Order: sequence, then structure tokens, then C-alpha cells
Amino acid sequence: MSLHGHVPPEPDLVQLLTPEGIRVEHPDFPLSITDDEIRSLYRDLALVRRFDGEATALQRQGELGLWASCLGQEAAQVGAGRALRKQDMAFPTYREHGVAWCKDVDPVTLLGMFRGVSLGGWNPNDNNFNLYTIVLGAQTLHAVGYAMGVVRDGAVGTGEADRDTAVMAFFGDGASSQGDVNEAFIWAAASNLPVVFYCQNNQWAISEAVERQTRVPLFQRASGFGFPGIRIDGNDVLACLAVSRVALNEARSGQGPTLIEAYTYRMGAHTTSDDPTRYRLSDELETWRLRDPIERVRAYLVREAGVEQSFFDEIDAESEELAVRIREACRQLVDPNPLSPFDQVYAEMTDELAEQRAGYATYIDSFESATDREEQVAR
Amino acid sequence: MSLHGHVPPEPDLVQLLTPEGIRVEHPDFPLSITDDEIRSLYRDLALVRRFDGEATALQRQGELGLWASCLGQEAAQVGAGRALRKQDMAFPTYREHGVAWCKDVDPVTLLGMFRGVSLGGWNPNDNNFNLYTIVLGAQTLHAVGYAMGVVRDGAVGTGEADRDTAVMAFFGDGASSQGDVNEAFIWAAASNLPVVFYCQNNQWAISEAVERQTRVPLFQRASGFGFPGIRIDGNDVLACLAVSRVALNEARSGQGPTLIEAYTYRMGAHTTSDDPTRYRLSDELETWRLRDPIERVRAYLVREAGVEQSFFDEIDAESEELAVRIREACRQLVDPNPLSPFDQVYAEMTDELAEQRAGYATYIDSFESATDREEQVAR
Amino acid sequence: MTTMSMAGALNAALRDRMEHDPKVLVMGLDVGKLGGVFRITDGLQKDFGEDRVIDAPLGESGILGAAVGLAIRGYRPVCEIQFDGFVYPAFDQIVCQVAKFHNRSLGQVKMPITVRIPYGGGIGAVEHHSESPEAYFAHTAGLKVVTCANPSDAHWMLRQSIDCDDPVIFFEPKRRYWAKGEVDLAGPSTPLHQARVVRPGRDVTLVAYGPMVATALDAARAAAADGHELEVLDLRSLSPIDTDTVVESVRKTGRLVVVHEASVSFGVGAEVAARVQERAFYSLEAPVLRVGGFDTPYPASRIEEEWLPDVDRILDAVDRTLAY
Amino acid sequence: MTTMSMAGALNAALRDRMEHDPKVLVMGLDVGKLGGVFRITDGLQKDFGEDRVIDAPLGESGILGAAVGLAIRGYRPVCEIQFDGFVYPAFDQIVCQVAKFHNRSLGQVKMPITVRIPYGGGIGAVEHHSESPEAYFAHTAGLKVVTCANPSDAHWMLRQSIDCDDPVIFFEPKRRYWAKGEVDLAGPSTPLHQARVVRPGRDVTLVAYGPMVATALDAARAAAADGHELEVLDLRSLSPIDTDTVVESVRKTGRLVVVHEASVSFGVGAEVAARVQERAFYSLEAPVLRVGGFDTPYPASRIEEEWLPDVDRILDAVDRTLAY
Ligand SMILES: Cc1ncc(C[n+]2csc(CCOP(=O)(O)OP(=O)(O)O)c2C)c(N)n1
Ligand SMILES: Cc1ncc(C[n+]2csc(CCOP(=O)(O)OP(=O)(O)O)c2C)c(N)n1
Ligand SMILES: [Mg+2]
Ligand SMILES: [Mg+2]
Repeated sequence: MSLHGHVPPEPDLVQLLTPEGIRVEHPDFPLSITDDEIRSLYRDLALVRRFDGEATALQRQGELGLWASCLGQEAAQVGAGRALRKQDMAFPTYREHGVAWCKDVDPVTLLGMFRGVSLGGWNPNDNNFNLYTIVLGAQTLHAVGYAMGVVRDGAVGTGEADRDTAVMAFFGDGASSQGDVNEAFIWAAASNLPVVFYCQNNQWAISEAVERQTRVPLFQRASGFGFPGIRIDGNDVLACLAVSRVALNEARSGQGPTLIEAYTYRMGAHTTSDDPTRYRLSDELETWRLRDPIERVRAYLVREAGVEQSFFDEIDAESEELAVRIREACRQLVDPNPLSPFDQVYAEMTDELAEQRAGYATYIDSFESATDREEQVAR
Repeated sequence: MSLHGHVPPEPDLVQLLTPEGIRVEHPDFPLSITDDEIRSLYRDLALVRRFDGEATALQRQGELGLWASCLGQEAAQVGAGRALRKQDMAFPTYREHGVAWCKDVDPVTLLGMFRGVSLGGWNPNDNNFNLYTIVLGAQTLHAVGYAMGVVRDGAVGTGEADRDTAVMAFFGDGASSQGDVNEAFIWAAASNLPVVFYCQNNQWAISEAVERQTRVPLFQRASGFGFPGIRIDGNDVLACLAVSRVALNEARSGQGPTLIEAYTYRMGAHTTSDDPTRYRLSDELETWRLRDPIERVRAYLVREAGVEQSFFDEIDAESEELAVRIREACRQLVDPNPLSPFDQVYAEMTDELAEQRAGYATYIDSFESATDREEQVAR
Repeated sequence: MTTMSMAGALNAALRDRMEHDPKVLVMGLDVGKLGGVFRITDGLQKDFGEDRVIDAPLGESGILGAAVGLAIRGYRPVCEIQFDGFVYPAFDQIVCQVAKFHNRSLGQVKMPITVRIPYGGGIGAVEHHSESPEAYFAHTAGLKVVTCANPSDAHWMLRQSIDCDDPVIFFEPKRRYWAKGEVDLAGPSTPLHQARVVRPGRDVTLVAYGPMVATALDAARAAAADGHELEVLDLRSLSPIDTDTVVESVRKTGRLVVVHEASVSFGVGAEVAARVQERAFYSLEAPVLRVGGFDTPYPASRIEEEWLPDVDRILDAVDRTLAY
Repeated sequence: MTTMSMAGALNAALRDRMEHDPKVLVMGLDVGKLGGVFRITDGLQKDFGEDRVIDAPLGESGILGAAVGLAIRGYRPVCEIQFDGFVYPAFDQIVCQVAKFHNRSLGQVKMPITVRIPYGGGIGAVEHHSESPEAYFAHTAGLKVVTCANPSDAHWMLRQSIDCDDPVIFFEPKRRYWAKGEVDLAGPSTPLHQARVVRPGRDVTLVAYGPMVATALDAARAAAADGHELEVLDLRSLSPIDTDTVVESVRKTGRLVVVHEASVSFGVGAEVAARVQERAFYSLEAPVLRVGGFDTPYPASRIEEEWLPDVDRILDAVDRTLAY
């Protein structure tokens, strides 16, 4: 017999709203949702895109050093974000601006590290939204440990809606190749932890196509570790919401981990430092434009829900206000004090470091004024 | 719909020789093998067990610092080892003494690192048997890199029996949780490399039962990465041989990686430093004794192949000779020169290290005689 | 005062902290039923349960990564790395996450993680079981690095490390696990980051830590027979280093020899030498000398005693510094 | 003589070695079509094919682990680590396998692996993109560690590293990638592990390497205006260190300041100080001073220029050493 050569069937992907904006049913994932709710999803999608676009603009203007845009992935992020309850903890990468939004994190908070005035700086426990993690995959193990704590705290399977807690670990198609992510799968499965692994397969890891990472759909990875995996249309906010809700509910109720592969596309560059024209063709982008995550919701609202233009005008106005607020707030983000790097290294600062800090403080003072300093440099 | 709660069927495990020594057929893995071949397999199994037992004895006598016994895993190792061709490369852990035997590595060679006179010291390319690797899982990535080289050398899919080359990466149930092993799966799948991953699930990682690592059979891990996985009776040398042959053939012919889970049991302690009574029950051992990998072959040869006692007497005699040779050769393994640690650090030794070596040499010479030294220490 | 082995003193410290704070968890390989390969966690799982004494899946990156998540949730994980040579798969989580998280969060999230690492050679082990990686961690800002040399310090320093709100890499000299000593379980204890003069002397200062402290004391006794009074310092904390105590001693002796098992180049001895020559420049009558492992991988165990610093090599350095 | 940027010089070196030896492979993240995030491998995949210029699956441990296997098979892999802060997932493979394999095999298997790491700060990047981890590798026996400061060295040192039968960690000062300089493609080249006097002077020796060499030269020019002649040394090789050249200079000047971006404690500066105070004890008129990054994680980019050693901080140290 031959071990090889069995061709797996193309996976079907859960979709509840077609690119054309037609509402379809999925036998396994019924979603009862009012048009009002869909309007509010549209609002989130639109505001996230506007804010993300504004950040890109701020980078161009030199206000940010870098920006990692989530353009095209708004549905994947808002769908998951809206499925999270207040007590659920999210462990993002560096691109989950849409999840942050749904977790009520002020967009301006996210700008600090991209402007270079902080290394993150927010408190993960304020909104149950962890700091952005740049080292690929590392946060999936943090999610596992956090989930271990959740279980030990008895916050799983009690049936109390605002007590049972799930953890959502975000990562990309590229990061799925890191050892850490696979170790996280192992730990979550072995201890049946309440973790939903949410992989946004945006087809690219900088210049590497997802085929470089895997030759089978990523959601299938889970079955090998002994927990369910499923692929969803990551540009369909309804599918993302519906499937995330089921997975999170099952995690909260003690049924263990799930892997969700949100099949989507990075419509922009990897970051503002990247030039995608070097490695991918524009017609690929064109194909995906037709699957735009926001357009389809708009089409649905207009055609199926008879939403008037005034609604969209309101959203546009609100988007503009948001953009203005972000722009101004960003410019106001002040540079940290040169002595600040010393202050949060330890909870209990060491004498050694205190001494080093004092020495540097004296050194700084030794320059009476900025101008003196210029001279000295110019000597 | 619920994502969870689907109970997978118990996997059937490929078996060609029952514990009672009855030859059975498997629809997918026919094995045409003569009784003479089975006799020679028996010989390998018996000699490996004898040599392994002798090494354990040598440790008790203080001739070895440590020994990691393969007791109970002889069939898993001889079956795989005999399926390897001369040009195939094996990447062992620290326990594959049976594979070494089949690769014609002199058992005495293996003793060096356990005696503490070397860190391995053999040339992996002499017998296409890599150095033992103690850091769990690291060798699976070495196997991947080696296989990349094999492909680049055009030694895959040519149809020439002594040219096409496969690589076999050995690891244990515990090591399967290391990031490196999973990265190796990813690389092998993504590049369709000629690697057979051979996991000996001996049920234990020191004191941790395999359930601590996974809640589903390990062979299933492969499917999630997009290549075939299969579980075999690791105490059935015929099944191990047959399935390894198929997997290696398919690797050599360019069909890519396979994961084989040899379901077996660590009959002894983890190493001579370990005390299994602290963590496992003896009746577990009893159950597995009935599945002994050697007894069943003997039973088959006696009952089905009418092999006479004289054959077994010959093997016993040969085993004794081997044991005697190993014992004597082990005692002859001399301690390295105290200056030797400097000599192989680099292919091109640095002046810095040469200087350090010279300084130490002078220092050693400064002790006219060992007795002087004693005195000095005793001052 | 109770007489205990270092292993027993460490076990008692873990037990004490677990009883004192339910947020303290022990996690590692084989730390449960087996009690760890060195039995340091012996009996803890029986008494505190499987969810507080956790046999981890076999991955060091997983152990440290999970520890970070537990810390974010408010726990105080005590991780055991089975042997020094197996900490490297966790290096990324330690250097990029454990060491930096508090700083990244502007102090809003604490990382009270203790990483216990049995380290050093002299036990006749195979490769990767006898290493001294302390310098890697001491060079990493955000970590605190300490090591004990006797049962009393083992007990108290581990308790202090677990109580510390910062990550502490706790190095245990495995070859001294079974040496017995007096432990005053009532305390009081020396501050965690303070060095200690373990033998006073006026001629030469000998700085050691962990497994080398006993060797340094043997050397001091041998030197005394030759009429040389060595002052032996147990550094105890490698990051931060208690430089004042070292400098004070050197001001008195004018001579310094630093000893450790780790390869000498870029090791802790280099940092001590660099600081002392800066802070006690005019007091030094001879250059600071270093005695350490050679700049080679740890050798085969049959010759490890030749490779490791011993009384003779220390005395040789002492003679050289006195010859200046 | 050709004028080239450091990036161009590195690219030319890779191209040269790949043409010269079919066993030379380039492997890393985005090294193919993209040519690497810094374009160092630009055009190589087009010319040498996808099986010699390999876009690796996204895992650094995989990259280094595969490199070991390739080396066993007789290849000479040149691995690119995308940024300094992402080498840690590969640390285990580098420290336990790459560095030790030749020794473990008693010299029967060579590890001609080159690991290229763009390192250092000053480019306004986010976290993990501005680190200086060289000391970790310099402390690891079995590795050779070098770094270049100008296009000519970038070209020749990379060629020499690829030709070397031992593993070489090759640090590239990313903030100098675009600075241009003269490269003599015909050679001859300075030996890989030799330090170089880049500016002679009699008053104070200034030792720097990689990105800090240019800064040290600026400082020397500024000091000259004050009448102080600084002798600037480019260390070039961090393991081994060309101690003789440093000591020779210090014998002349009597004063030494070591500069690097890495956190000062347990950094390369400590090793240089330890060696020089031992080898040139009587020549030193002042303690060896170190100017480096502070013992904190690399700061937010808006204040990195304050954190990094600059001309002023170097001159401040120079003034202090002259004040002795
Ligand atoms: C350990 C590590 N290696 C390399 C990088 C550099 N890097 C940043 S993002 C990226 C690609 C990630 O791709 P993916 O996981 O698909 O996420 P995406 O950027 O597409 O959202 C790489 C290689 C990193 N951040 N961490
Ligand atoms: C990275 C690493 N961590 C820890 C160890 C210590 N250790 C040696 S063997 C072992 C158990 C391995 O179990 P398994 O992989 O099932 O192989 P087996 O010993 O059962 O053959 C452990 C934890 C190691 N060698 N390497
Ligand atoms: Mg991606
Ligand atoms: Mg096992």
C-alpha cells in the first residue's frame, strides 16, 4: 500500500455573507442577528479602517516611525473582537487594531509604540487586551499560561455568563511555523485549556506566500493535536462573529481549545517599511478587492436592510471626527524623559541601576543648555 | 453546531506478528519474508539486548557513568534499522543502540560518551549514523537540513536503488512536544523532503506518561501538517520493518515525509540514574512483558518455522562472545589527555585558544609528579 | 538551627512559600511524582496537588512562556529547568518576554517568576548536564541573577527570590546538593543581593560563587599553611553585583582573584575585574586575575576535574598575584 | 577600488562566494524575491535559484537546525537572521549544536556556517529591532564572532567568514548599511581576527567596533580640536579578540576607553578591560573606562539617541580618564 498520494478535498470555508452582500445560511453555524446589530458591526468596520488609514497617513507625515496596517482584515478582527466578552483575554500580535477597538482600547494608546514614545505601555488587564507582541508566536504561550490561571481561578465551566472566561490567541500564517505556536497547541490540548487560537491567514508573511509555511490548510493543524480546527471566510464579519462565539462558548464551558483559521488578505504592505510590488502581483490584490470585508456589509445593508444613505453619512462624519482626534492626540504624544528607561526595568530597582541612573542624571545636568551641547558636539 | 465532542475511533496499529508469535497479514502492508530472514532478525534482536544488558552491567560496575537502556524497544529499532539502506542517514536520540547495530556501528563506539571518555566522537558519515543528540528534538531539524542537501545533490527520485537516499529522524514521545520537532514537520512538509520521522512512543518521558504530552495518538500529528502518519506495533519487528520500508521507499522516490509512531514500552528505567518505582506501577511492566519483542519471534521460529534449539544456542554463544568483547573493550577505553579539550573546538584553532592551551600545558608540567601534586593539594 | 542538605533546604523553601501564598506554583519537567530528577520538589505535588505542582509538557519554551501568562494573570510561577544545558530552548522567552515585560508595560505588570537552574559540573555527567550559563543571564537587563553556596543561603535566597516581584534566575550548584549545613528557619536572612565575606584575610581577595565557594575555602586553608591569608567572598548575587563589598576587600588586600566554572572569557570574572580596576585602581598592587573554565565546550566527564578550577589552579593564581 | 555601500559590499561578497563554491547556500526569511528586508541578498535568488537562495519557513530554530544538517551533508550555509532581536529562538541550536558539533565529532565534521545578523540601534525602529547581543555569542566556546564597520571590511570579512571551516557569527551594523566607502575587490584583505588602528594617537586609546567605530572617529576629531590625540581601534573580531593590538596601543597611551552599544555590564567592554588590566597593568595610568548602552532594555526609539553612546559620552569618558 502507499502511504502517500491521498489528495485531501478542498476545505469548505464557513461563510454567512457573500462578497456580493447576500446573507447565506450555514447548516452548522446559524446566526440570529438583527439588522441593527449588523449596522453596528458596519460602524466598527468603518471606524477601524478609517483609524488604520489615518495611522498610515501619520507615518507618511513622520508622526509615526512605523505602522502595521490591518487593511483588509477588519472583518476577521471585528468579528472575533465582538465575540469576546469583557472578561475574555486577548493576546494580539502587532496588527490586531480591530480587536483592540472592540476591547475599547483607545486607538491612540496603540500609537505609542509605533511613534516610538513607548514600548507598548498600556496595562493588559485594563481592557483584557495584552500588549502587542512582536516576537512571532511568543504570545500564544502567554495565552496558554493565562488560561492555566483562569482554570485554577475556577473561571471555567461554572455556567455564570460573566464569570466563565476564555482566552483568544492571535497569530498569523507565518507565525504558525514557529515552535512556540505548536508548543502552545500541545499545552492547550494536553490540559484542555480555554484557548481559542485565532490565525489570520492573510496569505503573506512579509514576502513569503503561505505555501512556504504549509501545503495543507492551516486549520487542519489542530486535528493532529487533538482539537477542532475550522476555516472561515475572514472577510465575512458574520462568519467570524458566529464561529468565534461558538468556539469561545465551548472554551468557557470547559470543552477546550479550538483553532480558527480566518482566511483573509493583507491588502496593504506588511508595514509602512515594506514594498509588496517586489514580490506579489497586483491582480491578486484586485481579486481580493472584490471580496472587501466592508463593501459586502454595506451592500447588504443597502439592498437587504434598506438602510438609508444618511446612516452611512453619519458613519463617515464619525470617522472624520475620529481621524481628527487621533491625528491631534498623536501629535501630542510627548517623548519620554531620557531617564525613563531606568525607571521600569524592575519592580524593585537595584542599587546598581539607581547608581547608573544618578550618574546619567548628573551627566545630563552637566550640559547647562541644549546650545552648549551643540557646541560641544561641534568642537 | 458544536466544534467539540467528536470522539475519534481507537487507531488500529499495524501488526504482522502477534505477541503469541502468530504471523498475521495486514491488508495494506504485505511482507514477503523468508524464515531465514526472520532468523537473522532474531539474531539482531538478541545481540542488541545482550549488548544493552552488558552496558547496564558495566554501569553498575562503575565502568560507565550512565547508560540509557533500549530494553523492550529492540524490535522498534531493529525493524527500522534493517529497513535503512547503506546510503540512508539516521539521526538518533541517545537510545537508538539497535539502530546503530543495524548500521554496523561497533557497540563499543557508543560507550565512549556514557563512560565519559568522549562526547560521542564518531564520524556520522562513516556509517551514516549521526552522533547521539541529547538535547531533545534538535536532531529532527538536522535531519531536515541533511535531507535538503540530499535533494540538492539529486539523490531523490532517480530510481537508482543505491543512489536514492532517505533520512530517518528518531525521537521519543516526550520530545514530540519540543518546538524543534514540530518545526521539522513544517519544513519537511513544506519542501516535501525525504525524511521519515520515527517516533518511539515508549509511553514515558522519564516520569511523565505520554498523556501529559498528547490526548490523541501521536501518529495523527502528521496529518495536521499534511503528510501521512501511521501507528505500528513497535514490539513487532516485522511490522516495524515492513512499514519502515514503505515509508523509506516513498521518501527515496520523492513522495515526501512520513511519521511512524512505533508503539512500544520502556521496560527499564529511563537511565541508570532513574528509579521508575517512584512513578509507575509494576503491573504495567507485567502487561508489556507479555508483548516482549523477542519472545514472539522466538515462539514463531520454534512453532511455525521449526527452528531447532541449536540455533538459539548458537545465538546465546555469540551473545556471550559479544558481551565479553564489549566488557573488555570498554575497560580499555582510556581517558582523554587533559589537553584534548582544546584540540577540536575549532577546525582552525585561534591564537587565543592556542595560548590558553600552552599556558595550561606549562601549568601541568609544573607538577613534577603526581605525588608532588597530592602534597600540594594536601598543604 | 536545623541541619539540612542544600536539596532539603530548597525543598523546605518551596514548601514554605507555597503554604504562604496560594499564587505560588511550581512547574517543570518531572517535578510531580518523581519530585524532580534531583528531588528538590519531592512530596510537593502530593501535598499541594497537580494544579500547583505541574508536570509540564516537554518544552522549556512552553514552560517559560506559560509562566509569563500566569504572571499576567497574577500568579508567581517557580519554574524548574532540569539541567543547565536545557535552558536554551527557553532563552527567547526569558530574554524577550520575562526580562522585558515589566518594562514594556511601564511597570503595570509584574513578572514575579523564579527560574531554578541546577548548574555546574563535577558530577560525572554526559554532555549538556554540567554547564554554567550564568553570564548570559547576568548580561540581560531586566533579570536578577543569584546563586547559593550553602544550605542556609539556598533556603533563604530561594524564599527571597520567590517573594521578589521581579524575575530571578536562581542557579543551584548541583554538585553541592547533598552537602549538609545549618539552616536557621527562623531567619533573619542576609539581603538577596549582598555579597558575604566567608573567610577574612589580609593578603589576597578571592571572589567565588556557587559551587566554587567551597573550593575557594579549601584553597584559603591550603594557602594559610603557607602563611598567606586569603579573604574569601561569596558573591551570591551576580546581577546586581555587590561591588562595594568586593571593592572594600580589595582596598584592604590590594589583590584579587575571581573564580568560576564558566568559561573565563566574557564570564562573570570579566565584569568583576572591570569594575574593581575602575573602582579600586589605586589600591590594586597586581592585576585582577581570573581562574575559570577554559574557552572550550565542557569536556568529557573523565577529565572534567582537570578542566574545572581546583585548589591548585586557584593557588597558582594566588602565587602569581603575590609575585607582582 | 570601487565605491560601494556596505549593503552592496555584502551583497557582492555573497555573490562572489556563491559563484566560487556551489556548496554555499543562502537561507533566511524573505531572502528570495524580496532580497531580505535590508536588500543584502538582492538579486541572488534570481541568479542562483530557489534551492540555493532559500526562503525559509518562519522559524529561526529551523533555520539554524537545518544549517547543521546541511553542514553534515557538506554544505556551507549562510543564514540571515532578519533582526538582532530574533536570533533567540535559534539560540539553542547555535549554542548546543552549531558551536559544539565539531568538537563532539572530534573534528570529523566541520560546521562552516555563517550567521549574518543585522544589529544595533539608531534606526528609529520598534522593540527587538535594535539590540546588540554579541556578548552572548562571544562567551560561547566554539563560535567565532566578528563585526564590520566599513564597506571594505564588510565585503572581505564576509568572504573570509564563509570560507572559514568554523561557525562565524557575523554582525552587521545595520545603521551603517548605506554609508559608502572604497572596496578593493582584488584584495588583499586583513586577517579576519585582526584588530585595526583606524586613527593613530598618543593620549588615549579608544576601542570600538561595528556601528560605534564611526562615532569613535567623530569623537577623536572633536578631541583633536581640544588637543587630545585619541588612537581609535576597530576591534573587528570579538571572539577571538586581538588583545595584542589593543595592549600595544595602551602601552603607548596608558589610557583606554571601550565603547559599544550593548548594555555595559557583562559586555565586550568588560572582557577587554579584564585583559588589558592584566596584560598592561604597569602601563595603565588610569582605569579602563567603558561607555556603553545602559543596563536597561533598549528604549523607545524617540530617546534611543540619548541612550546610545555618542560623541559627548565618549568625550566625557576621555576627560575622566585624562583627569586621572
Ligand atoms: C521570531 C521573529 N522572527 C522574525 C520576525 C520578523 N517579522 C515580523 S512580521 C513577520 C512576518 C509575520 O507574518 P505572519 O505571521 O503571517 O503575520 P502578518 O504580518 O502577515 O500579520 C516577520 C518575519 C519577528 N517579528 N519575530
Ligand atoms: C531540551 C531538553 N530538555 C530536557 C532534557 C532532559 N531529558 C532527557 S531524556 C528526557 C525524556 C525524554 O523522553 P522521550 O522523548 O519520550 O524519550 P525516551 O527517553 O522515552 O526515549 C528528558 C526530559 C533534554 N535532554 N533536553
Ligand atoms: Mg500573514
Ligand atoms: Mg519516551
